[in-house]
Amino acid sequence: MTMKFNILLASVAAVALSAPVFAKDLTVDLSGEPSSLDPQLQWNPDSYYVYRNIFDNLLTRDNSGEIVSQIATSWERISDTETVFTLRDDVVFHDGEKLTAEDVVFSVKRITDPEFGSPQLGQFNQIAAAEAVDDVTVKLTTDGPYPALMAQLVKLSIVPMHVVEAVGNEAFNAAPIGSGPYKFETWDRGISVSLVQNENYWGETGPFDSATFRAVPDAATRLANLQAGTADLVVGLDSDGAAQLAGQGDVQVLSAPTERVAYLGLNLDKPPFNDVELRKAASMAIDNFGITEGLLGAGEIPMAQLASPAHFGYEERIDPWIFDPEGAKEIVSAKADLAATPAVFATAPVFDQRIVQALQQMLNDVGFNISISVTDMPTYLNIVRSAPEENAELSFGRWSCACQDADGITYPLLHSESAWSRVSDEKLDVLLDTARVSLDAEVRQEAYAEAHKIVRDNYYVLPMYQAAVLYGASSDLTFAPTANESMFLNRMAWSE
Amino acid sequence: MSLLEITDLAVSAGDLPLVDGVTLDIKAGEIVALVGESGSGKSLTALSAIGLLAEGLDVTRGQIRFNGASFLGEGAQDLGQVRGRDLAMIFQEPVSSLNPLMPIGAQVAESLIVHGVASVAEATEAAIDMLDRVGIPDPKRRAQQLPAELSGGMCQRVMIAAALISKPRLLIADEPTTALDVTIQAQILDLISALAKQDGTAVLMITHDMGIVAEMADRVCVMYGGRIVEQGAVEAIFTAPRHPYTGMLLRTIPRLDHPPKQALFAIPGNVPSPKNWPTGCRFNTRCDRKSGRCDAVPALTGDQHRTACFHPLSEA
Amino acid sequence: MRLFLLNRLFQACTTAFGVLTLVFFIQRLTGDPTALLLPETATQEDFEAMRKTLGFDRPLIEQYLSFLGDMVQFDLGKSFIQNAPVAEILASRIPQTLQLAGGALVVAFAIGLPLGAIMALQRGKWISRWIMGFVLACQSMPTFWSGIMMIMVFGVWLKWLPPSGTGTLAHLVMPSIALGLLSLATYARITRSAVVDELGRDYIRSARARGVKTPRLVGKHLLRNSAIPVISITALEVSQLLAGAVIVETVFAWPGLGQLTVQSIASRDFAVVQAVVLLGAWVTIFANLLADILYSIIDPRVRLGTSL
Amino acid sequence: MNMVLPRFSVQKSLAWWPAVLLAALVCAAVFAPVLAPLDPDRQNLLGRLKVPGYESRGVTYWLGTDELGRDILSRLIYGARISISVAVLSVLLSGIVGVAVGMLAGYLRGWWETLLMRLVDIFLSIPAILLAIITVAVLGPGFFNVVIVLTLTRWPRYARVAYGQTLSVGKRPFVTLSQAMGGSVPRVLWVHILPNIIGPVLVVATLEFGLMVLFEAGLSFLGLGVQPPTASWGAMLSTGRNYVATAWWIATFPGLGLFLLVLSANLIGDRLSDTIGKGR
Repeated sequence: MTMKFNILLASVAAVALSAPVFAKDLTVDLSGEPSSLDPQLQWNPDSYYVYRNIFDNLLTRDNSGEIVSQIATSWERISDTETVFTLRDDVVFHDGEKLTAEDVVFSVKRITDPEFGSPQLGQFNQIAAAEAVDDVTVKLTTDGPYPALMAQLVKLSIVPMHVVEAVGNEAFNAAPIGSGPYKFETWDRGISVSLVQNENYWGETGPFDSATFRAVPDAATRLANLQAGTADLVVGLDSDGAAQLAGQGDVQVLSAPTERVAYLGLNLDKPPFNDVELRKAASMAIDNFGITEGLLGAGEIPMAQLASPAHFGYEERIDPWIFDPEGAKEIVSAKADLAATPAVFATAPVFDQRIVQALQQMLNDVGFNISISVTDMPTYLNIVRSAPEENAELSFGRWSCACQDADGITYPLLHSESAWSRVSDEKLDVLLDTARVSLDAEVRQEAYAEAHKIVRDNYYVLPMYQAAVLYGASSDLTFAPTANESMFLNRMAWSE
Repeated sequence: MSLLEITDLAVSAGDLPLVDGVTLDIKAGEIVALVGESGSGKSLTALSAIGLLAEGLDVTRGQIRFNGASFLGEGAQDLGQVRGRDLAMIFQEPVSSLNPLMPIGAQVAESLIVHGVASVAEATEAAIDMLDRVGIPDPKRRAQQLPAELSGGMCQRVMIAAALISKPRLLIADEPTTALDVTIQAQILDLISALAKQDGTAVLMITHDMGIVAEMADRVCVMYGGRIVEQGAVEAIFTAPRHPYTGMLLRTIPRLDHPPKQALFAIPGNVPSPKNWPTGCRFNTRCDRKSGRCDAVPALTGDQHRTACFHPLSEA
Repeated sequence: MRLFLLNRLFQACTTAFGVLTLVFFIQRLTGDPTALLLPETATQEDFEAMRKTLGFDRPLIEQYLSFLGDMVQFDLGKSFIQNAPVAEILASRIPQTLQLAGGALVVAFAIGLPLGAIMALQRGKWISRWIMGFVLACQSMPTFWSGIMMIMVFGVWLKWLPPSGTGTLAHLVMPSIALGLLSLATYARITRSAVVDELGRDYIRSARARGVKTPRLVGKHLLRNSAIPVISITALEVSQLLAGAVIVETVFAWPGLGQLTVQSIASRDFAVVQAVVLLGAWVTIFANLLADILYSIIDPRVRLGTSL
Repeated sequence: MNMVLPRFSVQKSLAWWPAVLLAALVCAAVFAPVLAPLDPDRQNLLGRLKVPGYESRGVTYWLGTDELGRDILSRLIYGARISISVAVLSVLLSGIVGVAVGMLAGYLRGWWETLLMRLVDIFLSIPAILLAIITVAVLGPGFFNVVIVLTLTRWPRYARVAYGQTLSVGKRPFVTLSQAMGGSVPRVLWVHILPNIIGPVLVVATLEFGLMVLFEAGLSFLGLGVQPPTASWGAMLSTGRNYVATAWWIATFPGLGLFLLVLSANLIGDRLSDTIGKGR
């Protein structure tokens, strides 16, 4: 597995531990308010940007994407289904109580309890049992062999059993207590969440006395806040917005490729894309390079598979797409009637409408008949999840599983069992199932390579590029964006 | 010396003349009636005198002097200083001419307050006295009431009280009784003349009712088509009218000595609108004595009794 | 008077009931938020489990009846997106909305009323036409545009005001202006036409004949008489303000009910949407009621029973 | 005695400019295919965000290009079409529905009045954004659905005006007479009531026209407007606001267009309300 990170506009080193600490409060503008601070109740960026600073997880990923220790100092797979974790013994929660194996077990049981209703249930429900061997040892048992366990555990935060049991879920959400480098301070509903530094943290805390995460829904306003100096870090920029910051000395643009893969989803059960030739024509009509370089320009990398170098299961030998509009026209003209079937391109305002419009234009240029249909997010999600006959002919998505494993993208989008998938290919199913349960990295890699090839040859979906993420930041902030789009305060610093 | 002296007054709306060369004077203590049909320009003349012409209407010519001071043209003084103190006016519609949301006492007292003649308390006191003088029962309580709680006649009494409270030297009464019941009309007119006499106030009474003129006025001005066609002492006009129009106006008064069931006299034709005013004598479209000479404008001639007509009814 | 109030209350209740019922059902036409809540890797079973947890698997009519039952007990329910009681969420937003609406009304009143009065008093003069042009110009820009322009000019370039957020009076200035500009034109126009109407009335002429000068004329005679149309438009404007606030609050990151409305509709947070709409309906109803009561204070001629 | 006479004769010529401007904008909208120099949806990813006057391969982009390299001038001309027709259609539809409901409520009185006016209150209480999202979710997005959204949100205003006017007109003698002579409800409404209430309704309609243009822009801002790549001034402006500092021309021209359109509609409405009478 190669992990190659191009950090384009910013050259960022790891946090300089020796940097003199000059504490300044940090203000971060997010696009929305965290919907929950209970780390087991909500999984959306605006929430986890904040709560992952309050909580520690068993494992985490370093800036290069490697899975490294956090609460668990070491782990060992003792059988196909059993893994034993050894915990740090010097971790205390913000209320002073010690973090023990009981808390880890409690956290696992809580999130896997269907009654609790965690949206992350699907990420952890393969864990059949958790038991505390002693105060610093936990044993997890999975239903079967589960290669993605470590990747998933990166997302499991440890909550204090004694607090949750005492105050209940609702009160815990309103005033969460964790063991992380920052303590929860206040939550002004709809406005902001404030954290303060945890002086007793066992590890590096980062330089901030306090940090405030604000909800600023309008991208133009976030940009203005950064320019006016009322925000130090803002999310959700695109390259055109970032261009506005150019030439301004006190701000910088940070960017990194993410584990999101952008793709064009096709409805394989309805004309025109039930025809493999026309799917091929569509792939030839799309100028992937033009989109990543001409339009996006933030370091996106064209992809011809549903994985990126940030994922386990990325296959280097998949042929890139060939941009050949003339060839596409030829194919289309041979099936002009079929190609001209009116097709709906479903999308939502959160997606980059420039890309959607560019794709529509490219496809219509070679003879398709595509119209865009923008609806709000839930409606869009319902459309793309519906049965093939009601589904839209086309959709554009940027998929992330936050697990940096091909399983997280390929299974939902390609396996016939999945609600999101429009593909039904037995061979593909077998490959994906094999890769899902095998503990042998080589077997898995091979299965994915084969799967990517099948998808590429049949044009089941049209992967487009590995998406990049852009942040605007005050120029004295040191921050290395990562592929999993986390925002760890203790990995940031103020530069001189 | 004249109290109010209007010389060659012209009022226009844009380029449309509405009042054309009116000359008029009123002496202290005198009651002058300004008579004419609707549209003859009598109200405009009065409104010019008090400086309250509606928006879009302008005095285009002439001179107005009140109490010796000029109010038009260069070196004109501010009418606002005089208005409500030495010069007061009452209007046709007593109910709507009162502020519906202000107690009547406050409205009566207002002119004393705005001219700084009296403090609010003194003015209120004076207003109650004045309401009593104009015959409003229980004035103290009534002063607190709103116009809507009073009858039309009562409202006109309030208007009179408001106009006369500052003992003005001239009161302009613009058809003060047209909107009222016949029984009340006489009371109001009596009230005006009585109060005017008591305080020595001159009155310019605007009306189209020759009966009222006969009853009240010392002198009469008859207007037609924006001009004065005849003016003189009330006896002279009534006994020997000279202008055919005055003659016709007098014939419109119903008389008891006429045989019953005889049709009332009406002046033939309609008042022409200012857009269609004829050249020359403006009455020439309706006049039974019209000749070729009437295409020229007749001058207002005579000494005490003046007429503008080439073919007067009776010579001086 | 009591009968009038009772009648009004009954009307308000039926309206609120109608609004709630309509909102309850049309919202559910658009599907539920399960897909939003679950991560992208969720399976069909996860969906079913989530729907069950949230109660969406029950028949619609059953959901409606239990919802009505809660409403009768003044239980606004719980937001399943924010994991907090709806009453608590509303309580945090209402003060913010009041500030913004108040600020906008102050802007609209403080600028709109005098401009309207000047336009009426100076009718036909050049100044009146310039003011009218200005007033209409204020109303001719979408707020998302005027908002970002203000942010760029006063927040970024001049750095006079914070570009967005809440907390201080300085934060309130730009959103209030952005929102107030829309109503400003309405107020200026209504005031102008009301004052023009009043100026043409006989009592103004007789007041002038009494020697009353313009300042007193406006203060003592015109204002009160012109107030009634202004008040009735304010009652209507209040609900307009709530609606207009949607975009202003989004642009200025102002955490009021407008933003909450958009967010909760967009996330199908049914309980919050229902509560916000219900609140809006009551605000509208009470604004109208308040306007009626104000009339009777301003104009004693209006007897409540007859103003219906 | 005061004559009502024409005033402002000096400014008579000036008074016409809103109408002339509006007519010009409508013409631009109608003749868009003839006037627009280029295809408004033609993208050119290599010619993105170019300044006004930019030339490429013998084509001049007089007002520059947008974020996808499309010709702003052509989009502006085609955008007039959408903005104006959305506004016209929604004013017409909401006017018709609102006036019908208002007249019926004001004329029939009794239960109908209660029922219809409650319905008006209910619709006034539902946030426009909710109606917008629901309409899009149920019917799908698109030009006509924008019109439907605007109609659903705005008809109660006409209903209120029509209702109030009908109440006062309904008491007038000629209506009573017509009723006494057995005129049917539609006939009385159509022949006697409608002509007498149409003045204030027209005033409201002109003012609403300006509002509709802005509302369409607002819907575009929230991503619920006409569908891309179709140009509307509102959509252009809401995209362009993200480029104020880097490509001012994207937002400036549609913004100016929107401003002039709304301004002239408002000025006309204002003039109308001066002549016809008061309208809210």
